[in-house]
Amino acid sequence: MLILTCPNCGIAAEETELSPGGEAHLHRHGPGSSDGEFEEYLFLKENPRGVHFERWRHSHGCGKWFHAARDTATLQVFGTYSAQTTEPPQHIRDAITAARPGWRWRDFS
Amino acid sequence: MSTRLAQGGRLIDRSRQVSFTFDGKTFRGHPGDTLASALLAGGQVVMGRSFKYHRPRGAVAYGVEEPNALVNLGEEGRFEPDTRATTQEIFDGLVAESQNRWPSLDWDIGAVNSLFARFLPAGFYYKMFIHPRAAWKHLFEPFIRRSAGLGRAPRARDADRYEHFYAHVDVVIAGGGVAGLAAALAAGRSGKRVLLVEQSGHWGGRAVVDGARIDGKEAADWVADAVAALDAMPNVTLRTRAMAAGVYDHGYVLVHERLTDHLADKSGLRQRLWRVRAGRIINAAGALERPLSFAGNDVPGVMLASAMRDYLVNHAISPGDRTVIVTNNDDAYRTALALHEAGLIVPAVLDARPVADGELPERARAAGIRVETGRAVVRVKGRSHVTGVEVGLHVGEGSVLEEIACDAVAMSGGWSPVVHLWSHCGGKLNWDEAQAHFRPDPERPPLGADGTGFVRCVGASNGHLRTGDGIADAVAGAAWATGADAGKAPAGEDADEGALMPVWLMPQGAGVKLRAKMWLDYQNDVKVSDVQLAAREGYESVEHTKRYTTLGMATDQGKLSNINGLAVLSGALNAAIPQVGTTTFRPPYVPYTLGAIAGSAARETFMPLRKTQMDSWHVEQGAEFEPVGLWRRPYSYPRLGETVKDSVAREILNTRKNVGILDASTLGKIIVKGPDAGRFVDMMYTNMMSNLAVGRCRYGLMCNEQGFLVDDGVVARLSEDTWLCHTTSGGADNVHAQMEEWLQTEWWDWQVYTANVTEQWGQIGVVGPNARKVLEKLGGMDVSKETLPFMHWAEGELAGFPVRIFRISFSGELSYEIAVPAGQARGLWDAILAAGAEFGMQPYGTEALHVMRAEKGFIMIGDETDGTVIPQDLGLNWAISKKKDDFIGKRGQQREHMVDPLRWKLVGLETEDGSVLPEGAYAVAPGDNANGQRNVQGRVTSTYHSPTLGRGIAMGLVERGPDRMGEMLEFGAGADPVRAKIVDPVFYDKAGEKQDG
Amino acid sequence: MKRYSVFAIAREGLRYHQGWERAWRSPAPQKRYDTIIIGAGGHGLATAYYLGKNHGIRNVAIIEKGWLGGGNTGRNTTIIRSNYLQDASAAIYEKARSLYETLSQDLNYNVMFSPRGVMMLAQTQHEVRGYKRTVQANLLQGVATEWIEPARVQELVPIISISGPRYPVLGAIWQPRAGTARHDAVAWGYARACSEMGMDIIQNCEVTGIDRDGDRVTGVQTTKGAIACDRMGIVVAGHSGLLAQMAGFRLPVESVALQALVSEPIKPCLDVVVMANTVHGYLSQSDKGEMVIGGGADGFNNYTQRGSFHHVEETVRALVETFPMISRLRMLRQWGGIVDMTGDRSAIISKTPVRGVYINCGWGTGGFKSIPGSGWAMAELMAKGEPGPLAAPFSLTRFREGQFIDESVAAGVAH
Amino acid sequence: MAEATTTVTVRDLGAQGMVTLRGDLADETLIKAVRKVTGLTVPGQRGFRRGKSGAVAWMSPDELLLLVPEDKAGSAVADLDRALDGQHHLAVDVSDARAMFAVEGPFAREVLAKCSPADLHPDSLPEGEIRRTRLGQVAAAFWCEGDGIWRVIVFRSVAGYAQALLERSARDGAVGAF
Repeated sequence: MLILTCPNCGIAAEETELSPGGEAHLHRHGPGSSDGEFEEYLFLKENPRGVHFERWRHSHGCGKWFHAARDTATLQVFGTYSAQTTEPPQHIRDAITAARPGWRWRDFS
Repeated sequence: MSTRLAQGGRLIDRSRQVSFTFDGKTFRGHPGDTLASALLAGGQVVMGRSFKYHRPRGAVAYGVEEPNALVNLGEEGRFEPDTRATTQEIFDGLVAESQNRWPSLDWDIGAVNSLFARFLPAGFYYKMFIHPRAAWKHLFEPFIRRSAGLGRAPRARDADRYEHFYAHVDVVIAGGGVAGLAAALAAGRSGKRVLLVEQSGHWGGRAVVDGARIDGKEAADWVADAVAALDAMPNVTLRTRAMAAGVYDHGYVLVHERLTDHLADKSGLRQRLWRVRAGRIINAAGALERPLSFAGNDVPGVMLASAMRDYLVNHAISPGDRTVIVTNNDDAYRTALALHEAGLIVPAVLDARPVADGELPERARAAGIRVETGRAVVRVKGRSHVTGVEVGLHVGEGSVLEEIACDAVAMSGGWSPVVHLWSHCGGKLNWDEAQAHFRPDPERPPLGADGTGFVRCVGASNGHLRTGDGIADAVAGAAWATGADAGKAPAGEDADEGALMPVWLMPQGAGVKLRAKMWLDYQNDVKVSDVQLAAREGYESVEHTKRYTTLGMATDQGKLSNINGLAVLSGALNAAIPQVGTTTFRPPYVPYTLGAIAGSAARETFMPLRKTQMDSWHVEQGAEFEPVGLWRRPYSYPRLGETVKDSVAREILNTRKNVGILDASTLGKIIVKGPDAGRFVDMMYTNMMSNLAVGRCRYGLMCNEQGFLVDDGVVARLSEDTWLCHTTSGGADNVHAQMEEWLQTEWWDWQVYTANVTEQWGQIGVVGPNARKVLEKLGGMDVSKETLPFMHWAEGELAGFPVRIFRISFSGELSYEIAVPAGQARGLWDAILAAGAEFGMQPYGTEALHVMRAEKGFIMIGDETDGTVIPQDLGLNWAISKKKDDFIGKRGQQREHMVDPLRWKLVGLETEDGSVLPEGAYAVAPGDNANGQRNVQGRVTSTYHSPTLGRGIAMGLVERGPDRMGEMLEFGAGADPVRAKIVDPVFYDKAGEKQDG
Repeated sequence: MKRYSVFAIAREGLRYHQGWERAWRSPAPQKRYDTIIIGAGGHGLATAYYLGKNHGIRNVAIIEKGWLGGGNTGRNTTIIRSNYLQDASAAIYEKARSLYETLSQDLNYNVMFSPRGVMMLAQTQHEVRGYKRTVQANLLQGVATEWIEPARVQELVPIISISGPRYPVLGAIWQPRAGTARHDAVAWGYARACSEMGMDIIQNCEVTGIDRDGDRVTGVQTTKGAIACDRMGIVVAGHSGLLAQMAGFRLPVESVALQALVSEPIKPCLDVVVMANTVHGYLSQSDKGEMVIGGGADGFNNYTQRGSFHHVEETVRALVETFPMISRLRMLRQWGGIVDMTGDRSAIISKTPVRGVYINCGWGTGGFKSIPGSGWAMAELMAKGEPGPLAAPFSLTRFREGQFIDESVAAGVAH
Repeated sequence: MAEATTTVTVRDLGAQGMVTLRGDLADETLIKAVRKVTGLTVPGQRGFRRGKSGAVAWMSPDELLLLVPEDKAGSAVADLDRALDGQHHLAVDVSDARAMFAVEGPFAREVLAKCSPADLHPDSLPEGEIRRTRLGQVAAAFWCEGDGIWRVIVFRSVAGYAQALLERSARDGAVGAF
């Protein structure tokens, strides 16, 4: 039963107040994209055993979306941050590096 | 035969009597008795029958770990099976019944199983009942099912109430023994929020029974003072009869509290499930004593030494005049001494160890008790109760040196820390050679959200079996949990104890005949020989052995049997115990009711039910409701003597002939506003919405990124920068969430605000040829087709109500949808009904709505769509903008399979004889596919009897359907397939003349 | 190997069962095999079994990280049914179900397949339409299902409350020859048969790398050393993504936790399997007498085999309302497994970008019931290098083409 | 820890003017407009301010809930639109979309804590703060207006469910945890 702190309203919300939204920092591929890119966008999700970035919505709360950096094997939470970002901010990356030196996720490290 | 002694019993109140029945026989006990202690007091040693062999069994333990003494408790709405007699406190009028026996506890037919025991070894059923095939289901399995199971199945609905309670604390402490109390005192002084829970009804745990001393006081007095001190701390919450059931990730702890199970008065709340969020968790759950594996260790009268002591000290229970003690450690001598001091006879202490010269053995000898070292119980004599033991050398093979007559046996194989809460979230264990048990590995705790350990075991649950060590460990644990200095630990003193000697088989060299009578898992009848068989057959992993033999899978979840079984397995595999490993502990620590898990979500609060402002009116009209999402909507309004089928037909005909009224309030209504709102709605809908003129309405389609149609509805432009999007009733919340998701996570630089105003507005459909007359009679607005043409909307006052009127039609008839602030919706509804009376107005429900839209060839989300259908399949290309270079779903619709010319497309279907096509029927095509399935070329998506046309009508998706008008298709298979013709999906008013009235 | 029978039991009984042999050998790995199956769960073992039985390929090693059958095979609610809507699903699940019918005899190991019947309750008009459509589809797919009215539901399930209050039972889709089997026995039975065919089951052997020569597989690196092979099947459910990564390709799967629980055992009171998808719960009673309860899966990636309690709460809440008599029963044990979910929630049985590597995954919540069919189809694919009709629709390329096998379209979403 | 003898009552407060305002909460014009309508300044994160004629609650970084007299919601929206004319905002009357309850009594906090995963300990949820969360199975917001005095807002369509849940929780008495 996860607890994630919503960066929008500051509440340490428990899982039942939140809705999971899948992989974070997806690049939307619309018309003009190749079949491969479109498949990548919709289906080829990151599924790591370890550091993962994902989207959550504080649905039973302020209603806002946010990002979380989490370990899928230990459920350790490295931090939460704004949904209005295209990549994890440095302080989150540093927090991860402190706990998981040498981590990689997609092109991020 | 057991009985109650004239003196003693620290928990019982002899001044009062409590009367209850067991198997119909009346017993008497005292307040403070458990069902087990009261039955023992009444000489009832046999309390149940085992699962597989139906052997007679008595209580072997004192608490939650009891595998044998399980009963059916209570009656009717308060009947429950499998209740532990050892934890159920008695109250006046308690009714209990023994289980798993027929016709009676003493004469159980099922006991024949035990005659064949040697032919029913572990996993026997995997090896037999294979032939003939049908026999398993019809013969063998029914027999096994009947003889398995334990208690009776309840029949009645639960008469009790349950609730949840969410608590957020800094520290949860599980266990109210002296370690838990010491930890709570230290943690409490730090000022942190502390919750201390104890599963039994009493504080103090073992120390008060074993007569330890703390800070120079009797343990009992120290405990009383500690509880008083804790009670006085505002930041500390204390609970008895509250069991810490499980530890979940991120400090989530479930605590099961029993409020009335021990009372005769059941009027109050029965149980409460605490859903606790804790920063740190201290597990002070103590340790459990292990049985010894000797032949006949399951005969009623054989008991754990500590349990016998508990019954004696707490309830003044004599297990019998003569009790033999058998042990591999010093602690069991406490039982010998207690029995001796109570004036009972201890013919001998049989100690497997070569030497026993610790303080306790010496005290026993000094008391004149015969202590035999290097000795073992070879076999217990007696069947339904102990009559004696055969004694031999522990290092021998079981030759009998002597027989000792006795009526009880107290056994102790050492102690195992209760590490469940530590293990639930992955805490690892180390094997402690000296004490022969698993204890928490402080280096590998369960990790919390911050990546650090969030559970710590203290006291006996951390392997500190001595009072002094345990308390010191607990206080250190409190310091860890609070991050504050915990101060000096109270000093605990108890007798010095010599080393234990691991004994997994007694006697050591016991042959196969004896091993087949040594029980490991009492309830499931798993014996030493079974575990050895599993190992021999290659079920070497401890999980394999457990599952193959069912060891540890009984209602005690292996509390008594896991370690002994594991040791036997490691012996059979010639591997060290830690190499063999241990099985995973899963919540709950002790089973608790499903009712408590459901909590208050029962009956009227089971699930939310969304109601419109007109709901009470619908009820008064005797409407049949149907659930739509969480809403309920009138399905139809049958009148007296009318079937629902009749009333649906009547509602349709009347609406088409006169005028109908529909409660459309559940329709989703979302406001989209801002400089970029037009651009945004263009992305959300397949068609162009930005160029919609203010005052106009347009039907729109919403797809997901896959391109599949997910919602539809009418969009109205309210002002330059504001659109009102109507969605399906079930879809409003999803659509709004989708919009917010795109705005917050993809186009956050766009200036758009949305608001879901679905519930702000009641919405009333006035539909039919007389609709305009009704509105004109209500007055206040010009609703003529000139001022308010089709697909326009207007704002104004209708009969004094502030409204928005939308000229839209889902039935093909002249139709006004009137939005009014929800608070005034019922008022307007009544006004419309009054005005409509003279024009033959009648309400209609969702089924009439569905039929009328089908007659008109309009699609319905969820009928024509199912998550795999794109708008192009439904001939809705006109609603898909060619001009826009992007919208949600556009790319998805360009994929290979989506542009396949062979996709099934929407058509109308008409049976030759006018009958109604079967729901969901498929149109067959010639031949079978490669998997031998009949080929198909289409399917029915909606099918109804049309009262308007007096025949069956249907819509369906058919391969190249629109190109095959007039073709006949065969639906369904088997004897009589139904033939139907492909026709235009618009069955009624093709010209569209009706919508203007 | 000694055949199992009542006579063997009797004979052994007389000598206290001292003469039983190992059910399967426990060999050290050889340097190379024709074929390596990664994952000794039900699907992996079944694949190996049918490779040997149907295609004569017996130089096979089945490599298992932990103990055989220790993953989802031993963690599910043992439901077996084939009342699926889409042709592709109905075909493979019905193949599996029909193989289950004779599995005990085929394996000479009693897997206790019990065709006690499975019903899925329709509690909304939408579900009524969805299930009636499924019955129509099943009719043409050769799957024996029928639509039954509430009265029949009550007759088959005396303990159910069909009148609601919240979601009255409007009927059900009923498959009389669906049922349950003893999950561990399925893995053990296949393992014993594979071992008897001379295949090596290598437990406690974790794959640490997959060797390639260009785009062709040559073997695996394991904690027990390198093992060469020409052909490899990856059949590891929740860990498929990780293995695919080692092999050098990506999979459209996400790993989530799925939970189940059992009550304390009671005397028989429920003979059939009941699924209620509107309220996300299903219930059956094991031969031991435990009420076996399953519910929904978590919505986020998770490898811990620990699900979130609120899913248990939601399921129990719904079942207590639907079967009021279970309220006073106690939860004995709860547990979780890691299931791999694909984009359309249907499985993948397919060739991969790496020549010689075949993948079988994505069974999501429906793994156990499909084991024999899945193994049958996977074996055919691996033996021939091309999918047979059972496997063909489950290819890895369907996501790109948009050719989904979507079962959620009928109301029957839960497996 | 003695069980409270007195009870907690649950009352539907009936009509209450409510306006949702979305916009830039730091914007001077908006702050002025809110003061004009409610006489109150915009509260900070999760803040709740009560004035003579109304109240303001912080709902999210770009959303406020204004409580105004029943008959003033319409004019409040008009005033806000006028004041914020030409700048990006959304003001909408939601009075009819919601129901408001009074939960009052010595263990009111515990009644709410039986239904909501929010931390209702006095130190964690003091007066002057609004908490948006889950009440049983529906969305809700509540705040404290004095010792044992609570206000709860839910969507109108589930008012019946919310009231039944709160009344049931009140009926089953105090827990004795706070």
